[in-house]
Amino acid sequence: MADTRYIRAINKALADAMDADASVVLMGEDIADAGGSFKATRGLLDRFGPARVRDTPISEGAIVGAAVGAALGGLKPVVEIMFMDFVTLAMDALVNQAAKSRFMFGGQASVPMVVRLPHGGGLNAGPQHSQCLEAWFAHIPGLKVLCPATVEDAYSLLRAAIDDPDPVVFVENKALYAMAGDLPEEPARASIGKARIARQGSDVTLVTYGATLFNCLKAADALASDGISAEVVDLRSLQPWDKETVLGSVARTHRAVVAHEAVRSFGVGAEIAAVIGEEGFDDLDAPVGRVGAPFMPVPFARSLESRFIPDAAAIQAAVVASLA
Amino acid sequence: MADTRYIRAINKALADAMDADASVVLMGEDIADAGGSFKATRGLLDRFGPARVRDTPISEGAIVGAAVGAALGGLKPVVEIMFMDFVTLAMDALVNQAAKSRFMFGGQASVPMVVRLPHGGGLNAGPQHSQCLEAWFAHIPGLKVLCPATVEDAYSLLRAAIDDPDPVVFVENKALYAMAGDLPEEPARASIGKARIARQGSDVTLVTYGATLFNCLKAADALASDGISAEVVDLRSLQPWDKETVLGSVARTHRAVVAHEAVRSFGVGAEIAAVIGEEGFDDLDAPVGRVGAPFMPVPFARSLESRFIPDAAAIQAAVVASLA
Amino acid sequence: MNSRTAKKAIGGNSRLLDLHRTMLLIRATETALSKLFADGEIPGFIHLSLGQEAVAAGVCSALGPADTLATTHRGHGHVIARGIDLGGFFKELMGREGGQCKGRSGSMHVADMGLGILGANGIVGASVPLALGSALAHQTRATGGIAVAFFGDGAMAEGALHEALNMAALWSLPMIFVCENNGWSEFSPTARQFRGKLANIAGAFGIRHIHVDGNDAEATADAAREAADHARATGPVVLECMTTRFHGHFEGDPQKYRDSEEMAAMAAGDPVARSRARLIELGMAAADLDAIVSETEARVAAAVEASRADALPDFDATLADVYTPMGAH
Amino acid sequence: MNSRTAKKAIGGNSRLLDLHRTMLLIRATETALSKLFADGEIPGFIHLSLGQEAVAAGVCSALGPADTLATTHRGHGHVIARGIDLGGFFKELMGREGGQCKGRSGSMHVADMGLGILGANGIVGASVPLALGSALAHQTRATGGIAVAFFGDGAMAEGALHEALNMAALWSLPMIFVCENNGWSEFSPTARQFRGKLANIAGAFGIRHIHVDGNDAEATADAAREAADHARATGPVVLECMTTRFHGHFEGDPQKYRDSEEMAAMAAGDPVARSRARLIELGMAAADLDAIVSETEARVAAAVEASRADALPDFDATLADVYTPMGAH
Ligand SMILES: Cc1ncc(C[n+]2csc(CCOP(=O)(O)OP(=O)(O)O)c2C)c(N)n1
Ligand SMILES: Cc1ncc(C[n+]2csc(CCOP(=O)(O)OP(=O)(O)O)c2C)c(N)n1
Ligand SMILES: [Mg+2]
Ligand SMILES: [Mg+2]
Repeated sequence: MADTRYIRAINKALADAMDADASVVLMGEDIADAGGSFKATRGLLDRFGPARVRDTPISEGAIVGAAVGAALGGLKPVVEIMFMDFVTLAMDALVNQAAKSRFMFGGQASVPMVVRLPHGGGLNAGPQHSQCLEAWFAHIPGLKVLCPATVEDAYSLLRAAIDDPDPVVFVENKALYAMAGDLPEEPARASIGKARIARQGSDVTLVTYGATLFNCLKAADALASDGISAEVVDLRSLQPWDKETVLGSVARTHRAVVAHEAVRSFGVGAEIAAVIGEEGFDDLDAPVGRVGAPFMPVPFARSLESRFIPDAAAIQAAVVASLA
Repeated sequence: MADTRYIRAINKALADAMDADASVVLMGEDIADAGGSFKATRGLLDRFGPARVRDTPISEGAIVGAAVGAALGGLKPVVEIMFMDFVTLAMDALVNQAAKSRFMFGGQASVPMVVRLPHGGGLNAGPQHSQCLEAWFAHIPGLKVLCPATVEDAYSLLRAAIDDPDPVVFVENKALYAMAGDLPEEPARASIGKARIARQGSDVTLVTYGATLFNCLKAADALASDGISAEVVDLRSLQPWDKETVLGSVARTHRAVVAHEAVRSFGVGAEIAAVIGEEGFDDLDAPVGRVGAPFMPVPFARSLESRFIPDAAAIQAAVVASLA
Repeated sequence: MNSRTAKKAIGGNSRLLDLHRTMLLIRATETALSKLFADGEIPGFIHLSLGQEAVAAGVCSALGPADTLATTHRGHGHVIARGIDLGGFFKELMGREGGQCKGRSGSMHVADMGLGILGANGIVGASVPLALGSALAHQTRATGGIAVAFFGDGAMAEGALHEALNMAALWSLPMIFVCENNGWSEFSPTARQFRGKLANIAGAFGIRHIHVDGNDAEATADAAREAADHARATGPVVLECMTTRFHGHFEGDPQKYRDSEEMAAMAAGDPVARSRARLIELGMAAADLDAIVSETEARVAAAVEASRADALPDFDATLADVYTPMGAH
Repeated sequence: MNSRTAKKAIGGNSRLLDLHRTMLLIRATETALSKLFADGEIPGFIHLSLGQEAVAAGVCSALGPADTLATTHRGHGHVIARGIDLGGFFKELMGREGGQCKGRSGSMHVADMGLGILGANGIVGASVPLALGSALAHQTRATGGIAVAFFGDGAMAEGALHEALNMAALWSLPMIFVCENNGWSEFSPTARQFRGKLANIAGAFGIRHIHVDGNDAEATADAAREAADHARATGPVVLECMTTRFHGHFEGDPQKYRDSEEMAAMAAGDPVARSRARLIELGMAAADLDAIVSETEARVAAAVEASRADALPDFDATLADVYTPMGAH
């Protein structure tokens, strides 16, 4: 299916997972009748009924807590939190309950659940509807964290997340929902923890994930016309993340820039850069550059938000700096 | 006052701040009559009365949310969250409200409040009472994050936090509460964002904060007897953090190890290491080492927890590796 | 007709005329916003309170200068009724430098500290603990003020409300919990999301509950006065205002989920039409009321024009203002 | 005396004897824990339910094998009444390899999936959404089971409870909300922290509320049976058990905040003494009851000895088990 939209890939992954496994259930605010705020669950109520596609009250904490109990009880809940910013109300359930139950219980049980978290700006949705908080979850032992950029990955990683026995935080960039791409008839099953080399290159490694992948590819195009060959690694999975692929690339290019939409300081890129600096020290001909949002809440005005979100030019500049 | 306990320094800072400024109020569970679970507020109810030292219900979310409203209304609330793990219930209030209000409101108002969060293990308190989650807050524009290690800093940084016009996350390591140290009659006013060189050295820079400072000092002692001179930098403030002092030290030693009790992956140390690798690239003779807890929830059993918390030997080993 | 003549005409019921004027201002503002949004002049998304004007006008009519309020994603009416500068309001929603919040917040976070407006809020339920804290500050500092938490019926499902009801009761805080009950949470009837009865929940905490037709401006103003008196003298009170949301959850929402019957019934309950009819009944001339509408619309149009002409916010200044500048305190 | 003779002696009231035995086991276990803790043999902190045994015994007596429960920091009684292996329990609290949770969890997270125990919990209020989800699983998978959420009176202040009450009512979930009301939240009377009345809060959601003397094992068992029947047939129900906490909030808490009157009154209400007296009234010989105590204490002592002898958990194996091992599912 060429020209499948990202949101449609999510929708299809949910539908196919529900078809394949009767224990998969969906929960979230306005996901049933209304098909979700971003229409990720459109049509699923009709197909699977209200017991498996469940509209919830506006109670994020109890929803995610209930998902943990349901997962321990033999269901595989997939929860939609409308905006990632609202997961602030469900942190106990995710971090103290979901992430730790298997460990705390001595391995007696797994907690197969997925929490879908739309993140990112570009919609002028303002400071409480645009944040990228994935670094929080990557820091929590017991959680897995995925962030697909492409339409195919949106599908295959969501299937992988639902199949996974452990709790998965599944991060989708809202600005990608309308993006169309290729979704093969039989998409490959994705392995959690495997990055993808989205573009091969030899002068510098761009490490990225989510919507920023496309800015990296744009930057790589622009750099190519200046004779700079950038390799682009799409992490896809942030916890665990694919050190081997990243370090392997850096071993060839000797330079790296890590780029994401989240705030730069203490973001996911810090860990990636630290590991490259540590384990790839002898390979590096230049400091690892980092591109991320500046240290401010996501501003509302178009003119502000467009400067806030790291663009291709910023990535290009970081590459140029690393080659200087 | 030589031999003042850490918890007593906290207590005195609260008392002195309340004396100095009538708008300072304390809120938390069992902080009034009972003087707090760790006795940080002992005696303050008698001294300042129930309107300023307020026992709250077990409602972390509403308590911190109310602190934001109170701060906007002219008070300076200092909230005690009994264990840092419970702040998972107050993340919206801290991250979406406290951190962003000044910014969102166009600078019309500041939010002068402090949230005290006891973190860390060593008490065999198990997976939900021992976490070090400070990296989350350091990632949030609008918050300041402090973590004093010494008795004097516990006092002066808490005073600085309460005086600060912006929301401060104040992290105390529970294992330090009983530690005695020197508290000068007139403690110096601390500046938020300034590190302290806790021990001078020339071969390697150990960057740390909180209780791990003492393991770094121990490691430095042990290293000294092997002829290795380690400089120890106590960050004290994690957001903002003192890049200049850290980079200045690395420029002299050419080697760095960052150590903390929090889980290593995606921890505070990642940002520090990334920045050293970026801005101190030419100064470095070896990769920046990182020491932190392994990627698992804090285990309960003594035998497990003692291996979980990074000790002086682990720090020493990282230094030795960096000198190899 | 000047306002003195108007007041005379309605036999001294100047309060209703004031309420009506406030509602007209909200109506004109949001009608203009609806158009601006459709035209792409407003970024992001906006939630209009068209149909709910009487709640805003009525509740805010009971507040004094020391009082504070915190509101929701659907907060335009409240901040307008509280007297926010119309220019600053439009500039904010249009992302301009001169916006009340310098273009950083947009519709969902408009605030005016000078008027005691602790912000609209993007988080359902979050207004309640904020107002609780504000009430605590009023009580502790003995300002004589009260705090108002506006929240929607959907927000009743958030734990924050229940935590706050308990704390307000426990501490006898000077606070009004205003539930703006429009029957809808986004695209679903709240009845399908919330099984509790607010009157009984309040009662379980020993908190007085006042129920009012929130499309009747005078009744709402009376109830709000009663609630405010209670809050000031005694402690917390819940004021539940039954009202109707005319537009979709956000602008652009076609509301296919609402049946034609409900849509038709809306017009009958229109709070603005009702206060207009009542004023005419009291002797005011339709032409005079029309003139107020025209004046109001002109005011709004001027504010829109000024917003269009305003500069865009400066990025570097914005970045420099995340924390309180040194020396500012 | 063997149990057949004992049952005969009490005229067929074997249920009370079973409850009594369960309570004795909890009592003996926690009495041993108290001593072990004082002796430094138990790391961390522990919250004992001495004085609350009848709630555990009574509620769990009403549960079938498919049923599930989630409990609190004060959950020893519940897991023992549910039948947790005593050896695994002690080994867990003593941080041993053979612990029910391999020494990773300690007192606050003891779990046994085989018995439907979704864990004690270190987070006040967190048991409630967990049980809610478990009830949802029962309903969706038509297991015929019900879920029980144990929570303390202090937990009523957490929003989680109120969110869950609504959802349980909305979805008619097969669930019992068991409030173990001992009057205390840590070091403060709950009356100073919570102004709501649980009966009325439940009522506001249309949820049935059953009130029982939680120090009367038979009454609690009866009420729990009624609640379980209701949960299975109809939907959620709140069971509020009034009880007494004998020891401090945690072991080592000297309870200076409790007056001597209250402390003195405790003995009179002792649920174990009450069931013993009742059994004697029914004709059982004190000596026979003493024999059960001795047997129980011997069982506990043996479990403690076995725990002491058990190995310490392996760190690397623990680290390798944070996620489900590949191929395990
Ligand atoms: C914590 C949180 N959850 C969900 C949302 C998304 N959301 C915005 S408005 C809304 C419905 C609110 O309904 P109600 O409280 O009745 O207010 P109304 O829109 O009717 O004014 C929802 C679910 C949000 N903004 N915040
Ligand atoms: C979220 C959270 N807040 C605070 C605590 C600390 N704490 C542990 S038990 C307790 C009191 C609980 O009282 P109650 O629910 O009545 O249970 P009881 O101890 O009486 O059994 C508190 C405040 C906690 N564990 N979790
Ligand atoms: Mg509504
Ligand atoms: Mg209690």
